[in-house]
Amino acid sequence: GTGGGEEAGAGDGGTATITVFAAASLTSSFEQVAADFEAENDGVDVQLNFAGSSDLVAQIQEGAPADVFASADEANMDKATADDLVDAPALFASNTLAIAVPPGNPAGVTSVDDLAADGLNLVLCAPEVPCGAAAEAVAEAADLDLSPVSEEQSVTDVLAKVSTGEADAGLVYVTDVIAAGDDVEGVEIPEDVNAVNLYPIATVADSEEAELAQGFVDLVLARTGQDVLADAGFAPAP
Amino acid sequence: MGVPRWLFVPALLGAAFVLLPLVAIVARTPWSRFLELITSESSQQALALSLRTSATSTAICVLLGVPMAVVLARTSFRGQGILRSLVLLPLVLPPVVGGIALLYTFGRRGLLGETFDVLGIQVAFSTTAVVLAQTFVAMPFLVVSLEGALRSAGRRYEAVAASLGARPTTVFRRVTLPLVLPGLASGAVLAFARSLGEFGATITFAGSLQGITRTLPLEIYLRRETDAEAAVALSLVLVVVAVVVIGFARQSRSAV
Amino acid sequence: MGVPRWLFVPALLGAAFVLLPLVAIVARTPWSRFLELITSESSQQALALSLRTSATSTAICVLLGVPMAVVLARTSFRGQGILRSLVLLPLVLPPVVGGIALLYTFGRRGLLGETFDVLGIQVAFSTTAVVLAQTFVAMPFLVVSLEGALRSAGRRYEAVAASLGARPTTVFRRVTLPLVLPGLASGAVLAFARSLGEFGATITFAGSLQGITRTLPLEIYLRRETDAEAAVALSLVLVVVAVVVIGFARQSRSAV
Amino acid sequence: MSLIVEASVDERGVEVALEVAKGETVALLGPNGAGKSTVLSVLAGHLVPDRGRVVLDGRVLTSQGRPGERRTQIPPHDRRVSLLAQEPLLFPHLSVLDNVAFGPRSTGAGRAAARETARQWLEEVGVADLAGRRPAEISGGQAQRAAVARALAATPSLMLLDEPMAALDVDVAPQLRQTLRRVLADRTVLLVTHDVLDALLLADRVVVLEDGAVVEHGPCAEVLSRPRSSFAARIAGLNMLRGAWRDGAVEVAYGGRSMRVEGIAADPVPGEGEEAVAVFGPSAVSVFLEAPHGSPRNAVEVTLSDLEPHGGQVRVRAGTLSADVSVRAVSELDLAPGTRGYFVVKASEVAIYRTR
Amino acid sequence: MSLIVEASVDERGVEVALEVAKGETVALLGPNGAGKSTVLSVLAGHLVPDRGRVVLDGRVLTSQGRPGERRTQIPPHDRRVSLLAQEPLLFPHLSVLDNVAFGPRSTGAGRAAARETARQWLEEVGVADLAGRRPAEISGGQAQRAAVARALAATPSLMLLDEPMAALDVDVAPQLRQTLRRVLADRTVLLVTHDVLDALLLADRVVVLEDGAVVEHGPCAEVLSRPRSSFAARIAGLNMLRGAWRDGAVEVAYGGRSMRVEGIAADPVPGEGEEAVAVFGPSAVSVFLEAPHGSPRNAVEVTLSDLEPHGGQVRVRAGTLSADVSVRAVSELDLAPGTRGYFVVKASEVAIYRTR
Ligand SMILES: Nc1ncnc2c1ncn2[C@@H]1O[C@H](COP(=O)(O)OP(=O)(O)OP(=O)(O)O)[C@@H](O)[C@H]1O
Ligand SMILES: Nc1ncnc2c1ncn2[C@@H]1O[C@H](COP(=O)(O)OP(=O)(O)OP(=O)(O)O)[C@@H](O)[C@H]1O
Ligand code: MOO
Ligand SMILES: [Mg+2]
Ligand SMILES: [Mg+2]
Repeated sequence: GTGGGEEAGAGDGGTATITVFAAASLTSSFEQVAADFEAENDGVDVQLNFAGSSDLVAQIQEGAPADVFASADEANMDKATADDLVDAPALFASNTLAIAVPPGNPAGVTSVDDLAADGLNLVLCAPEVPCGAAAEAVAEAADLDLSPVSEEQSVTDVLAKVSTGEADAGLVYVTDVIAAGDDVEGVEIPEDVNAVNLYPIATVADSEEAELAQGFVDLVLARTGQDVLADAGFAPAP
Repeated sequence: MGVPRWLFVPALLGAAFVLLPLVAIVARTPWSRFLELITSESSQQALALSLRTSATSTAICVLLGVPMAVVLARTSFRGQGILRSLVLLPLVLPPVVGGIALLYTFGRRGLLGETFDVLGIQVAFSTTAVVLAQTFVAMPFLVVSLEGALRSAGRRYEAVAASLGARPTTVFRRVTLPLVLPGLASGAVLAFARSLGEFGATITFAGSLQGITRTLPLEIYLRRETDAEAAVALSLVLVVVAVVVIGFARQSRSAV
Repeated sequence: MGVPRWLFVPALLGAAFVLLPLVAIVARTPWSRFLELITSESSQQALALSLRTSATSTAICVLLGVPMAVVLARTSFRGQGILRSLVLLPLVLPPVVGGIALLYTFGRRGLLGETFDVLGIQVAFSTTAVVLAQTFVAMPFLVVSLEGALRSAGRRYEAVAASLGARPTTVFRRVTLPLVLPGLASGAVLAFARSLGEFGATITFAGSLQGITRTLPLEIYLRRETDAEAAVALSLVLVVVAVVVIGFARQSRSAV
Repeated sequence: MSLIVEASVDERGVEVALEVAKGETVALLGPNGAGKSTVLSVLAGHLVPDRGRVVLDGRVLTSQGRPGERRTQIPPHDRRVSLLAQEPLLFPHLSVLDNVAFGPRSTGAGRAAARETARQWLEEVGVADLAGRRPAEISGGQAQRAAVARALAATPSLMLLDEPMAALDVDVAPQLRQTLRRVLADRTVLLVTHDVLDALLLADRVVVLEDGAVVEHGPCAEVLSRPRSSFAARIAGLNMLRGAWRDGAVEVAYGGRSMRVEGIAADPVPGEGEEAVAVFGPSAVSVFLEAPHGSPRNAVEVTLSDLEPHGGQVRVRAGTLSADVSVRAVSELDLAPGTRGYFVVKASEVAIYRTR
Repeated sequence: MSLIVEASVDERGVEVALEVAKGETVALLGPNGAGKSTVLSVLAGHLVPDRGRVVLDGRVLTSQGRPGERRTQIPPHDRRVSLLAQEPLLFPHLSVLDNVAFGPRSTGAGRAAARETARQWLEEVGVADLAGRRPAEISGGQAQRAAVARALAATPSLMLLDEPMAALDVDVAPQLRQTLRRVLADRTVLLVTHDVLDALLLADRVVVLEDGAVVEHGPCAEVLSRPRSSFAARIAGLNMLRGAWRDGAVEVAYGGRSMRVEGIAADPVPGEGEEAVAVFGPSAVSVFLEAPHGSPRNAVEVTLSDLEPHGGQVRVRAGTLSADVSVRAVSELDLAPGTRGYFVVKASEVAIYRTR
C-alpha cells in the first residue's frame, strides 16, 4: 500500500505536515524515504527530528508533536508503548555488529578474539545504550573478557575514536562501517557470535495526521523503504 | 611597556593551547567539498536560524539580565548570596539536563505547561523553544560579567548624579549604563557566543526540525552521524561567523 | 536605595526564568530512591573525579589565563583583535566539535601526537584528557572576565607603583593582581562551573570509563538512557555541589 | 532655620549639631580628619548616621536612632541637596558641557535649555572653551572648575561645597571667589574650606569642627577676631594661650612651665578658676634673647623652630606661637631655628576672655 | 645639570625646555592648564612626547622624534623618578602603612625595614596613628598626607611633586612645609604649586609656564621681585603694566586708552621701542576719585571691581590692578565695587625693566 496517503487528509494540494521522530543512526536513510514520501504525496511536508532514541522518547512523553516514531532499539520503543504513546510497533530493520579499525588496521585486528589482546585500545558502547548491550552479547557469545579503555555514549563516539586512530578497534554496527566510508575499515564478526539489534517503528497515538503517519510507516516497510535501508547496510527485520 | 616579560611565556602557552585545536580543525577541513557543504540548503537554513535565535536570545538576556545584575550589585537583601549562586547554575548544569528541566517547566506536562496550553501557546519544539533554551544557558554569562563591571565601577558617580537631582531611573540610564557599557558589551558577546554554540538543551527541549529548531550545532551533530568531515567543515563556518560577530561587536563598541 | 523600582520587574522575571526549571527538577526528583541513587559507587566515583579534574583545570586556567588576560588588556600589537576573538572561540564551538579538535591535536595521529608519543605520554582515554577538555572549554571564561576587570581597573595605580620604583613583576604581583582579585575570583568560579558541567568535549576526546574519565555529567547521560529519574537525581547532586562551591568561593573571597 | 542637623557617626568619631538659616552661607572649618566631609555626606544622604536628624526647610531628610520617631532616610536625589565633593568626579563618558548640563536636565530642563545654562556656568568659571572635551582631556584645575560649575548649575535648596577652591591657580581663585560670592549670596550653603579668606568673603558664619565635634561657631569676624578654639586662632593667624583665670591673670602651662599671662579681660570677666584664653597677634610680639625686665610685660621662654618671610617682615615661629619681626631685627639678633629666647608681649595687647 | 628636559606634546599645546641642577628644587608655576602636570608626566615616563629629550644624571630617559638619535623611552620604574600626582591614588587594597612602605620594598628593602621607614615618614606628615587604616577609611587631607609620605619614602634621583600641599589644613601645611624643606634640601625636585609661599620656601628657582611654554625663570626672589610675566606678577602680588619703551617711559594700552608710565628704569635700560614692563606693589598705589594734578605721578583711570580685607588693610581691585588702602580711606571715599576713580603711583615707586 504505497497509495495509502493519497486520499488522506491533505490530499488535494493542501499543506499537511507530518513529523517523524527517528533515531540519529537512521538519518541518511530516512531523509531518502521522506523525499520519496513527499514525491508520492503532493503537498505533504515531512519534518524529520533526529536524536538519540531515548531523547526522542522523552520528548514524546513531554508532548512533542510527533506523528511517527522510529527507534534504534526495542527498549526505548517499549517505554513508549508502556505509556500508550504509540500504536502497535512494527519491526522494519535489523543491524548487526562489526569491528571497526582505523585505516591500515595498525593493531592488526583480524578476528573477534583479537579484541581481548593485551595493550589493545578497544572502545565499546556503554552497556546502557543499545550498541553496548549488543557488544556485551558478542563478548558473552565469543566467551571473551573484554577490557575497553572507554565505554562510549553512542556509536558515533566509538566511530570517532576509531577513525581518528585514537582507538585500535571498536565495536559498531555494520551500517556505521558502511556510512563511514574510507574513514574506517570493517572486520566482520561471524554470525554465530554476533548480536542482532532490531529497529521498531510506530505511529504516535496523539497524531493529528494518523493516516499520513500510517502511510509513512507503510512506505518504510514497503519495498521502497526497505531498498533504501538495505543500501545503507541494514538487514531486513526477521 | 609595563607587563613583566616572563608573563608572555604562559600567555603564549595558553594561546597555543586554545589555538592549536582550531588549527587542527582547519587542517582537517575537506576544502575540495567545502563550498558545496556549506552552501547546501540545510546548512544555510541552520545558519540563518542560529543567527536569528542567538540574536533574539541575546536581546532577552540583556533585557532581563541587566536588571538582575543591577539588583545583585546594587542592593543587598537576605538570601542574595544564594540567589546569586542559583542564577549561575545554568552554567554548571550539563546542557541536556538543562533541556530536561526546561521540558519539565514549559513542556505540555510541565509546571507552566497547562497555563500555556490554556493560552493556546505551544512552546516546546518551536523556534521559541530554541530561543528559551539559548536564553537559559546564556543568561548567567551576561549577569556575571555585568555584575562584576558594576561592582568595579563603584557607586561614586551614581552618588554625584543623585546629588545633582537625578532620579534613580535617570541615574541608571545616563550614568550607570554608560559607565558599564564595556562590561555590558562583553557580557552580550559572551551570551551571543554561548547561544550560537548551544546544543544539548536545544536538542532536548526544542528537538531538531529543519528550518524550525535545527540550529547550526544540531546540524553539525547530525552530519557527524554520517559524515564527520562535513561536520568539521560546518564547525569552521560556525567559528568564522563567531569571529566576525565578535570582531564586529568590538569595533562598534570602540567606535562609541 | 538608588535602584529604580521598575527594574525589579524584569529582574524578577529573569530570576524566575532561571529558577523555575530548577524547581521543576527538584519536583521530579525521585526522593524515595534518592539516597540509594547518589550513594552508588559509580555516582561517588564520578563526583570525586569531577571535583578533582575541575579543580585541576581551573588551576591551569588561572596559570595560563591570567597571563593571557594581562597581555590582552595591557599591551597592544597588530592582530590583537583577532587573537582576542580566537581565544573566545571555545565558547562558541559546540563542545563535541571542541572534542574532535582536541583529538586532532593531542590524539595519537594529531598535530602533537607524535611528539607526545616520543615523550611517552599517552593522553587519550586518561584523566589528563578530561582535564585538557575542561581546560579548553573553560579558559575563555577566565580570560574574558579577567580582561574586563583589568580594563575597568585602569592603569593609574600601576603607573603610581612604577614611579615608586616597582619593577613590572612587582607591580603585577602587588598592585595589578590584588586590584583585580574580585574579577579573577569570579572568572575562576565561572571556569570551575563550566569545567564541572562539561560533557561534549570530554566524551569525544577522553571517552568514558568509570573512575578514570567518566565525570558526573557523563554518568548522568549514561543513566538517562535507562533511567531518566536517576539522571535527574544525579543532576540535582551536581547542582548542589555547584552551589556549595560557588557559595564557598564567594565567602572566602569576601573574607579576604 | 532652613537646615537643622544633628548627627553621630560612631565609626568616625563624629558627633555634630549645627544649623544654617535660609539664604545663609556657613563655612565649616577644621583640621584634616575633623569630620567636615562626614557631615556633608550625612546631609547629602550618602552616609546614614548612627543617630541623628536632618531637617531641611521643615522636611525631615534623615531621622535615625531616635526613639519614638519614625526612621527616615530620604534618598539623595530627592533631597534637593547638591554636593560638590573633594574630588571633581566628572562623569568620564560625558563632555564637560554635558557634565554641567546634567543637573538641569535631571531636574526637568530640555536638552537645549540645559546646555545653555551649562554654557553660562562654564563661562562663569572660565573654562567655556573646554566645553566639548572629555574630563580625561583637561587639567586638574580645569576639572575642579568644571565640577564647581556643575554643582552651581543644579539649583538645590542646600548646596554643599567641599573645598571648591582647592587646586585653582592664583589667577582664577579670586575670580571664582567673586563668582561664588555673587551666586551664593541668596542660597543656603555649607562650605568646607581651609582658607580663611574664603570663610571671610563667602560666609556669614563659621562653624569650627575639631575631632568630630563643634568647638566654636559664630559670625566670621567674631570667631576670627576672638577665637575660642586653638584651630580658629591658628587660622586667624593669632597666638592663643589657654589656662585658668586666677587673681587677674591667666595661669598657663607652656613648654613645661607654668606662668601668668596678663591682659585686658573682656566682659563678662571670667570667674575665678574658670577656663579662659589669652589671645594676641604675632605683630604684638617682640623677640628678646635675654629675659626682659620692666613690669607690665608677659614673657614666654621659647626655642625658635622656624622663620619664614611674611609680607615684608619675618614670621618667627616657636611651637604654637609666632611673632612678626623686621628683617633687621632678625639679622641683628642673628635669629635662626634653634635660637633660644623670649617672646614678649605687652599686657595691653593681650585680649583675655572666657572660652564659653 | 642633573635634569635636562625638552618636550613637545602637540595635542596639549605644550612645548617646554627646562633644566634642574643636582640637589636643586625648582618650582613650576603657572595657571590652570598651563602644562605643568603634562611636563611631570613626560618626566615620569607616563606620557611619550611627540618630540623631545629627557636626560637625568647623564642618562637619556626619553628621546623622541629627534633625527639622527635613537628613540628611547625608559619605562617608568627604571627612571628613578617618583611622581606625586595631583590625586593621592593610594593603593586601595593596602593599608596606609603598606602604601608608604611600597616604595622602599620595591627598591629592595625587607618588609620590616620598609615598614619602619614608612612609619617614620607617616610620623613626619602627622598621620602615624592612621597607619593601619585602608585608604577608603581616611579623610581627603589625610590621604594627601599619606601620599606625600609615600612619595618621600621612595628615594629617587628626581622627585616630582604635583601640588603636594593642596587639601591640607592650615595646621599641617606649615608643618609639612618644614618637613619638605628639610627633606628636599639635597634632593633634585620639580615642584608644581599654586602657592608663592611654597615656591619661596622650598624652591631655589622658579620656572613659570603659560600656555604650554616657559615664559620666565630664575631664582625665586628675582622672579618674584622683578616678574617679567603677568602670571609671576600676579602671584608675587605685584601690579604689572606692559608696553613699549619710548622717550623715557613705557607706553601702555590700558582700559582702551593709551598712556605713559614713568618710573625708574633698571640697567640695562630698554632700547627705544623695545618691550618693557612697569611693576609696582599695591601698597604704592593710592586711590583718588578725581584725576590728581602734580607732575611726577602716574594715574590710571579705573572702575573698582572688588574689595577684600588684606592684613589690616583693604585690597582694592580694578581689573588686573590692585591697591592696598586703609580701612579709613575706604569709608571716607565710600569705595565700593563699581566706583570710578584713579589709581595713582609715584614714579619713584615704579620699577621698569626689559622683558628679556
Ligand atoms: N589627556 C589629555 N588629552 C588632551 N589634552 C589634555 C589632556 N590632559 C590635559 N590636557 C590639556 O593640556 C593642557 C595642559 O594640561 P596640564 O594638566 O598639564 O595642566 P596643569 O598646568 O597641570 O594645570 P592644573 O593647574 O589645572 O593642574 C590643558 O589645556 C589641558 O586641557
Ligand atoms: N570610610 C571611612 N571609614 C572610617 N573612618 C573614616 C572614613 N572616612 C573618613 N574616616 C575618618 O573619619 C574622620 C573624619 O573624616 P572626614 O573625611 O569627615 O574629615 P574632613 O574633616 O573632611 O578632613 P579633610 O580636611 O582631610 O578632608 C577622620 O578621622 C577619618 O580618618
Ligand atoms: O538511538 Mo541511537 O542514536 O542508535 O543510540
Ligand atoms: Mg574632607
Ligand atoms: Mg595639573
